[in-house]
Amino acid sequence: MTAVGDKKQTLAAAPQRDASKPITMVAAINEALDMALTRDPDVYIFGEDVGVMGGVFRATDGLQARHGVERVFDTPLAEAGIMGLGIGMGLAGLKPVAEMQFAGFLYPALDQIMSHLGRYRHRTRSRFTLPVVVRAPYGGGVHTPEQHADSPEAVIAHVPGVKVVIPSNPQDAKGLLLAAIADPDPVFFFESIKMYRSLKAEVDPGYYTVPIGQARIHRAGDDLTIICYGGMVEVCDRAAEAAAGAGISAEIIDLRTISPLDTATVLESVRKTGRAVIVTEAPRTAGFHSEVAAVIAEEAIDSLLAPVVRVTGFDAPYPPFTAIEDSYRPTPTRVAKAIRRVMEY
Amino acid sequence: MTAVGDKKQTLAAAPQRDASKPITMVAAINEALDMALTRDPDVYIFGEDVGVMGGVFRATDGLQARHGVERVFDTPLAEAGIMGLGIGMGLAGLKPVAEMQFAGFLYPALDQIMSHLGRYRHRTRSRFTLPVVVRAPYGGGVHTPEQHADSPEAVIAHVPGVKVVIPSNPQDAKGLLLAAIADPDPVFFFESIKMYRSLKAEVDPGYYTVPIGQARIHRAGDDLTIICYGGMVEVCDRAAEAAAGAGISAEIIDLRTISPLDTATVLESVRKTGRAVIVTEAPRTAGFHSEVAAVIAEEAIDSLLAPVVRVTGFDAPYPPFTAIEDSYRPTPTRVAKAIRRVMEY
Amino acid sequence: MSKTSTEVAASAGTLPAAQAAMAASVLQPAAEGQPEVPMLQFITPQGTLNAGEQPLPDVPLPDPETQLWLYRQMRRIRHFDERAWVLYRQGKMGVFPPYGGMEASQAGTAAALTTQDWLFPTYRDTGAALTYGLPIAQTVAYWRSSPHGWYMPEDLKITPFYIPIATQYPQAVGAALAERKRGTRNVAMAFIGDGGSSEGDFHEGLNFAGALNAPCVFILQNNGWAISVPTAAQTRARDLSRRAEGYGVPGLRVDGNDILAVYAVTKAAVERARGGEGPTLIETVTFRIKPHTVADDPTRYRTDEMTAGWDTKDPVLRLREYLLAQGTLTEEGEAAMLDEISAEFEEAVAAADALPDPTPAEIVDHVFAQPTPQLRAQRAEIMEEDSA
Amino acid sequence: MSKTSTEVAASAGTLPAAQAAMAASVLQPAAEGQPEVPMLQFITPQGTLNAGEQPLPDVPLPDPETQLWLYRQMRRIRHFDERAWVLYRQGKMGVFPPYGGMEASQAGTAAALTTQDWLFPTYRDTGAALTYGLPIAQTVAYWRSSPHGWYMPEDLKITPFYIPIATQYPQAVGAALAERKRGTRNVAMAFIGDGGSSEGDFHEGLNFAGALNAPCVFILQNNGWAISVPTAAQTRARDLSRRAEGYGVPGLRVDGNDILAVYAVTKAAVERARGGEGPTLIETVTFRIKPHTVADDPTRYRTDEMTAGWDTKDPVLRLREYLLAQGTLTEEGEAAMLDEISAEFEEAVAAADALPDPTPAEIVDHVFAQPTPQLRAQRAEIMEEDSA
Ligand SMILES: Cc1ncc(C[n+]2csc(CCOP(=O)(O)OP(=O)(O)O)c2C)c(N)n1
Ligand SMILES: Cc1ncc(C[n+]2csc(CCOP(=O)(O)OP(=O)(O)O)c2C)c(N)n1
Ligand SMILES: [Mg+2]
Ligand SMILES: [Mg+2]
Repeated sequence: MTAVGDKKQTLAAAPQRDASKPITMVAAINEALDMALTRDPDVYIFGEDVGVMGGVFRATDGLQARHGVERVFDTPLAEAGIMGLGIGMGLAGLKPVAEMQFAGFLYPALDQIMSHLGRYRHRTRSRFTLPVVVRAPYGGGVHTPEQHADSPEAVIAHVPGVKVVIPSNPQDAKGLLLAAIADPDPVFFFESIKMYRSLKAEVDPGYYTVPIGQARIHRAGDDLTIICYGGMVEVCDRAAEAAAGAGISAEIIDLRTISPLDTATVLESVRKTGRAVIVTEAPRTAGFHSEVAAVIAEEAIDSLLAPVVRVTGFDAPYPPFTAIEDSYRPTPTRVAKAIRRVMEY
Repeated sequence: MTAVGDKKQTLAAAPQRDASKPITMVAAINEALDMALTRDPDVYIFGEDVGVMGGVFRATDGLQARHGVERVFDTPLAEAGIMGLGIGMGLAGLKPVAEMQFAGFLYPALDQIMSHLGRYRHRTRSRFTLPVVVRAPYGGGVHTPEQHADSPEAVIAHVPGVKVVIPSNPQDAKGLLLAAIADPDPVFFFESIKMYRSLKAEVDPGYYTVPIGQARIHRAGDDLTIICYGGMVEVCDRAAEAAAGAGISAEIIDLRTISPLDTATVLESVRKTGRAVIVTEAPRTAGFHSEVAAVIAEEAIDSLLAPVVRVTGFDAPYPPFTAIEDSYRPTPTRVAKAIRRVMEY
Repeated sequence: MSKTSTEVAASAGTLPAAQAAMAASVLQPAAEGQPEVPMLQFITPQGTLNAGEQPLPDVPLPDPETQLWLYRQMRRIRHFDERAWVLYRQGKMGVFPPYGGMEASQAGTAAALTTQDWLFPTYRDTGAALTYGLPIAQTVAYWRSSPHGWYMPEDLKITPFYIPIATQYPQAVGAALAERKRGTRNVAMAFIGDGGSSEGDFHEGLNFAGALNAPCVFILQNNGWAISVPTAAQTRARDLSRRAEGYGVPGLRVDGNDILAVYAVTKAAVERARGGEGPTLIETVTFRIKPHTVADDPTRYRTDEMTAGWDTKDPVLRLREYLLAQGTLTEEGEAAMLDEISAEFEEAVAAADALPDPTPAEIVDHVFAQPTPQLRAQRAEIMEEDSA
Repeated sequence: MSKTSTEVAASAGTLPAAQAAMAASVLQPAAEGQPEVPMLQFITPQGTLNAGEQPLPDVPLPDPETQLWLYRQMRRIRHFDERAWVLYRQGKMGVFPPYGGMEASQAGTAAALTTQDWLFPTYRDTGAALTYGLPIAQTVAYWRSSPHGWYMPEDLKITPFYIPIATQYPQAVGAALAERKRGTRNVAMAFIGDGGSSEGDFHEGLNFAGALNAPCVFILQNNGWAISVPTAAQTRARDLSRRAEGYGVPGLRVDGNDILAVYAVTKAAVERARGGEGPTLIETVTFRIKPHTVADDPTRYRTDEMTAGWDTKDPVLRLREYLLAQGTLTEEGEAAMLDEISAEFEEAVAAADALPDPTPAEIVDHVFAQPTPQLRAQRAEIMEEDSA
């Protein structure tokens, strides 16, 4: 069987880079995609503007040039169509990596996601499985137009059969994305728009994976546990740094995967510190922060020395008003206030 | 201005009924819709099969005959279209009451819901408001075909600007639906399929409303608080009844509205009993039960004598397998086990 | 302002009459400038060869051997449909959506595939699935909502029946595109109903297939009804095949009760897709003479007049007349055929009866390749409860 | 198997060339049987009257007074577009999607409405909104992402610009249907792009409008690009107006750079809708000569050859040539017009500059008519933080 995607003549070598030079998260994501395309002929990348243009954030920059338009292609503008395409390709045994241009624009695909993406293995008792990855930039902080700053991760986390991964830094982003592509089941991969370029870090230039379902201790501490992910990690870090100045030792857990949640790591830390602050930038009611709080309330009640405090967006749409939108997203100041609340309780 | 919907000649009188005779929840819903159509010429009812046929559950039975095909009409089969139609009618100042045939089929409408339904007042600073009601049968327990038994209420509750109401009995259903139609903002109204006909009760035949945002003490008790809504209320009731036999006095809170959540009623009860069990039939991860648990963990930690326990569906799709589906939905036995867990802690 | 359809309907009074008026009136404006697209038809409802000019002159009449084989397919799936009703009444089958009267549309389309091709059926398309090769025992198990009915055989490329309307269309494009990317000549066929053609996924699927040149054959079974809503209230369009043009895709219309025409058209579309020439939309014009499901009561939304005429267009009897007249089929040959079909069915039902019941813990199986810690805990919880 | 478009493109090598090849090749199969639908055009790109036969003989050329008025509308919105670029570079405006080159398509359509009619614009349609009557100061405020830009005046029935593609189509049907239910003669107009026509909501909107006979005018501005994706990769269809037929709705095609043709066609469709005869889809064939937004770099996805020719089709210059030749416009008259337009703009920008900044607490205002307890608490939280 001659696989069109195998035609190696179209494959230009990935550019070499200096491993000691820090790179952005979007560059790390680009590198992971490039590597996946090179290693596995079943990997296909598609979405709106991902091909010729290389994506609105340049996450797929250069990939079509190196791997050909069979492997990396632009689709018509229709998210349900993109998700359905990915599901169909997955049914047929390929490894589609679809991009939703913004998380706020994945909503038209929710029927495909809720009705099928997470159900196919279950309903066919594993006859059909969906090794599909969906990438979507999410969250606020960079003054995008209306509807471009949504954080709908709790909605996807509520869908059985779909994993949800949200990296907070370049090294994790690359390894988690490679793990997502290698995963035999559907993985949603949310990428903080704010983090795409705000932070550079050294990234292992080789192939490696970061396990899905394992949180990471971002910062060790004893007095309280801050639980966060994605774009909130750097915000919490700054709050923890400030708290350290006041003699408070905060442990930060970067969940990395929110579904399945690494409850073991969360609970171990909370049992140690006795205090939990959970930070997300999604609307308050029924956000994923609430799931984390619920797990703690169910499993670590005896260890709690203070209320479980959530620092979140508000029960209003992410505001399209540039001058004030930064007050919607949790700031180090708001996290610091929560830290005080649990410490002074 | 001659309003077509005003043409009273098509309006046949609603059938009289004996107020002392108990009626089902679906009959109460039908009565509320009939009354709303009669009282307010701006009310319009539409959806798939709601007109000629009167709905797959007969919730709109007879309404087209009594109020005419201008007021009660069938649409093409497309949920985003139905939701968009409702939003457009709402923008123009009417009071649309749209039906989604099953909650599991509202997913194609989620883009309209998430992108617009809850945002319009906010983005136009109240220039445009959406007095729109969306009704959707939800939940399991009656051996429907695949995808017909979903409980996606947490997803809607996470959408800012949209209220979510879920009645558990005929009297509330009528008053809450009339309140939803009178409400100036979008209200989602989930109707437990299992409860449609499983319970009859006396219902006030006149016009009345039950306030949105207020929970109801379904059963008073002192030892623990069970928090639930919709189809789970009768399940919890049976568990509480059994517990009473063992000398345990359970208080049951029927939330009735999940967004905005009546935190005052929940917290007052939990502060009194010191124990909370939350019961829903939705998948476990990031369900609305978790929001309730989070509120308790944030606001009533000092009163807690035991973990906050969630009794829920599982992290799997609602199974399309008749012989075993009843094990997915919480049973009185599973609730009883949770009661034991918090009491014996 | 001219009266709207609904105004006409409102003044009409009684319900089915109102609906009939609505249907008639809604059609009017579209009908003005829009002539009905002609349908391919080889065999008339009277069972004679259609002597008129055909709209698709390139599409040939199938040969007698194929004709007989197609007749057998229809008989076989009609048997299933009829027996399903009986089993339902006996409590041995769940809520089944019948397709009786639509056999030509289902068998004639699916018969054009091999099992290397993909089939995406809806809940209505049990007949298509059986024709494709889905084992009867498994099909019975499916309609009993047993997990055994959902595990599709590894050597078939058929999905379980689709319930969420229209979602299968873009997915079929994905499967078809995957075949093309792999360099095979396999195609994907997806079914939809007249109601389903109103969903956005119908549009996105067809447009993607055109834009990406996916080897897809889209079957649109226009059976006149979406539960209680007649096609005329579903859309102002006279015919649905015309939509294909808007995607640069050929749209064909065929008498959906003439299996020879259905088969011939589908075969041509399948070959076109195999040859890399892209997708085709085929509207099979048929009728749902049966209720929506075995549990539905159609008198709530339609009168006898609204279904009148369609019983005489029965696809099985039509081909039978023709084959008997041609001598391709004999009464004895038919009797033997029916016996075989019946025996095959009874054996399969016995096999289905013998399938073990699932256990509650299976609820949380097959969610992921590796169960998560959460699912392991939940499985233990179910097992504990089950054994209590 | 014949080469797919993408194979052709792949072997073509460099990127814009690959894209050009893709476009050409994808069109091929559709082009076979599908002739391009002729466009209405009154004024040629050379500014002369088109002497050929018109595809829509019922649609008359607007009279000279209207011609001059339309010219003014185009000049007015072109001024805004040009000034917006400058304001953006000065940091006095946010990321703005320009419409320069599409003035005929935007002004010619919106000019056919009164402010009793509804307008549903997309982010691209600032020009249409200004023509409809949205105040300039408010429009500037909108593109500064100030809440003042979102509060639509009570006496207009225009919505804020739509960002989530295609969602406005079914909503426009709802607003139009509401007008009909109320017994008015008002209509709703909604805009969409070529890219947007691929979304399911486009399909559902058009089909609902047809089925429910809603007084809607759907404007499809085919400007050749959806960010980086050319129309030829968006769909295999040769033209998009043809989609309307699939809904039993008239679909018209017009030279989108000829405002006289655009206005005349739109006016006819608006009157048709007012008269209760139902919706119309109008494809205005135009081109996005500018970047997607002021922040976009089109060299990443298109070459000069791909845009060549369109600059000579400028809609403003075209009508100008014609009006000058006809004597309807004089150079002095034009100079005065431009002065007025410029003064009006500067005054409006000054007014926008004077608008007060919002306060953070406004984030949680206007969520519900009555704030919930949660929102009250959250407001207090923001106020506390703000004052800290
Ligand atoms: C997304 C979605 N909406 C609604 C339904 C409920 N439903 C089941 S069948 C049906 C009618 C389908 O009609 P049609 O597409 O013509 O197919 P037919 O039943 O005639 O085969 C409806 C509305 C569903 N299954 N999925
Ligand atoms: C649902 C949705 N998906 C994706 C986007 C991102 N996006 C913004 S503009 C655009 C292209 C739109 O092209 P077209 O419809 O042709 O309009 P134009 O920009 O040419 O006016 C895309 C993909 C969006 N805004 N909404
Ligand atoms: Mg049908
Ligand atoms: Mg465009």
